[in-house]
Amino acid sequence: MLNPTEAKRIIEAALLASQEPVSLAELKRLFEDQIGADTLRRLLGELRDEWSGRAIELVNLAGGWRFQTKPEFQPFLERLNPEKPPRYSRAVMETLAIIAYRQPVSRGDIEDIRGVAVSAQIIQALESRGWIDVVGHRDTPGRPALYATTQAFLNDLGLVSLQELPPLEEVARTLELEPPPSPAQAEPAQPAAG
Amino acid sequence: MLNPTEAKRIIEAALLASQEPVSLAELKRLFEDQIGADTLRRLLGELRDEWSGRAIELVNLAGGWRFQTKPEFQPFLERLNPEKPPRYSRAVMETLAIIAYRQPVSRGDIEDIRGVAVSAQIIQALESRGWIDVVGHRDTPGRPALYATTQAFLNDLGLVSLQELPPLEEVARTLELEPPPSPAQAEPAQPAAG
Amino acid sequence: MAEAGAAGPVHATFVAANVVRIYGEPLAEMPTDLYIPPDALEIMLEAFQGPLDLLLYLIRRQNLNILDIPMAPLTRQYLEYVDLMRAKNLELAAEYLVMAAMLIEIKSRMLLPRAAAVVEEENDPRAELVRRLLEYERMKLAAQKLDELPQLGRDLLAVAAYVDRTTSERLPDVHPRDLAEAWRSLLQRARLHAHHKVSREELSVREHMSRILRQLREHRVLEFREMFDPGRGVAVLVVTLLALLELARETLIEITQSGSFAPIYARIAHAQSD
Repeated sequence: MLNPTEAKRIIEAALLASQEPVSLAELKRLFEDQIGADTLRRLLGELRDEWSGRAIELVNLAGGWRFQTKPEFQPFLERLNPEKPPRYSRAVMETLAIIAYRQPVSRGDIEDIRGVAVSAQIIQALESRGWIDVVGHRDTPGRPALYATTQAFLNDLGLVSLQELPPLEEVARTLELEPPPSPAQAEPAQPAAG
Repeated sequence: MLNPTEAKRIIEAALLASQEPVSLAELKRLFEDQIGADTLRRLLGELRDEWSGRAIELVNLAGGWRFQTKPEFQPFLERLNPEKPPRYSRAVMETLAIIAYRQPVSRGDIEDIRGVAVSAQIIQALESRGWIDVVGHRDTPGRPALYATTQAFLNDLGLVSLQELPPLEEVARTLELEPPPSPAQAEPAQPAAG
Repeated sequence: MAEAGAAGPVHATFVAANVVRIYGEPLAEMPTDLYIPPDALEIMLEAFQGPLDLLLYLIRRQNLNILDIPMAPLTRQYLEYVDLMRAKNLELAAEYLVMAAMLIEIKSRMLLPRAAAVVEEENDPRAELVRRLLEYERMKLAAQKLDELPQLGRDLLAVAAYVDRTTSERLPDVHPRDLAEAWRSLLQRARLHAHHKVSREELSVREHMSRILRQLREHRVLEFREMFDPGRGVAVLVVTLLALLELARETLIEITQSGSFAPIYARIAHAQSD
């Protein structure tokens, strides 16, 4: 008969070697049903406590018990297997650019500038990222929400203020749309994008 | 900066989370190259010692470091997964041995040594296991493929390099006990040669 | 000879897989002499990897020095097996016939009288056979040793703690220049005009417009004075004023004053209807 420490070592090995959560019934099979469910639960509890100080924890899920990495160590582990960072679609990036440079803007404003409809998913993606929020409503029929960028947006892009966004004068110049702005034009002489 | 205990916990988590061996270079990446190879090796040694009393051990393989279950606990773990992986036939193992010890070899070379035809299935079994691959072609008619063993072969058999293969010398020595027959003895030695 | 004993278990190990039966009774070990009951022959042949393996077995069983193979009895025994195979109509692998021919050739050459001076080790007709047997035996034993090494999946398992990625879903990184790029592509596509040109100064006004709207959303009504922070310098005061004026012009806020010199209040337009 195994002593509790040996049994714990075997449970530990079985759980670490398994890709899927291991149920209590399976763990009993490990010992050919010689160890009861109560004892197993106690051993699992002890094992969980023993592991508490480590970067991997033993958790009890619906499907059974599983060793898994603690979320706070995820950033380290990601360095090992760097996933290719996902990219936002052009639609999302343009919407974000319009909100950043023209805020506060309504969805209608964005659609006017982009020339196409802006889907709810795009707005939602940026809202759930915490990069934009509704700062008011325009006093027009339907009272459309007005979006602006948030502090989190500035933080995540490493900016202190919106003024640090790349200036767009050069953009206009390269496109030869208009002459470079003179210093006298410092005031926002432009009428707002309606 | 991380203290050694924290670093060890992170190394441990990274190794426990990876099924494949993790190389020293990858472990360095874990800490954005802030921890040197010598320190890492020391921490790995400590980690290996810390785990020595358990059913799982930390081993150094060709591809790096890996946590794996100790073979003596396999009888327990097999109860969880009753499907045993198929044992390779003698033909497969002899073919593997010839490739391991005599690499790079062609299928013809293997047939010469074994004295029988080597079926495509045998080669295919070893290739699909990832233990052998084609490393080139011999510059003779038909340009036969030359096979060699892979790093996965070393990893799966717990070896750091081909030099750790079981030595062949021993076999040769037991066979070279007596000098080759002298010409004078050649005939009388075979009285039954009728 | 020591190696004969060592070779014994080799066969026992490999043969254990297919149990040899004689008259229905399982045969635990390989026959200890050269006589193999005809019933067992077929299964026994399956246990051999080929003629070299069979030859090696015959030599080992007779406790012969492999370097001093007596060709005559060996050839005779070998041919007996080939006869048996033929009598039993067993599918005879070509390799066995080739080996038989080779043995007969060696035997005949050794029977020929030779001038002693000419005979050297490499001229020994058995040399090539011995070389092949030795190499095969070496690989056969190596295969056995390889098979004894702990094997991943068979004797041990790699650990694989679950990596919890759900909490850290990788989100796209955006660099400020990506935004400029997005704006550039907008311009290119839409051929936008002057009113879409954005300067740093206008951006700062726009930033304050958002800030004021946030403040008002929280406080509903603010006194004009509360919206200015003199500590941040004249430039910020100016920009804040411009932002308030722009917000009023876009009717996003209402600015009210009950009389001259009375406090000025700002509130979100129609906030009371919310």
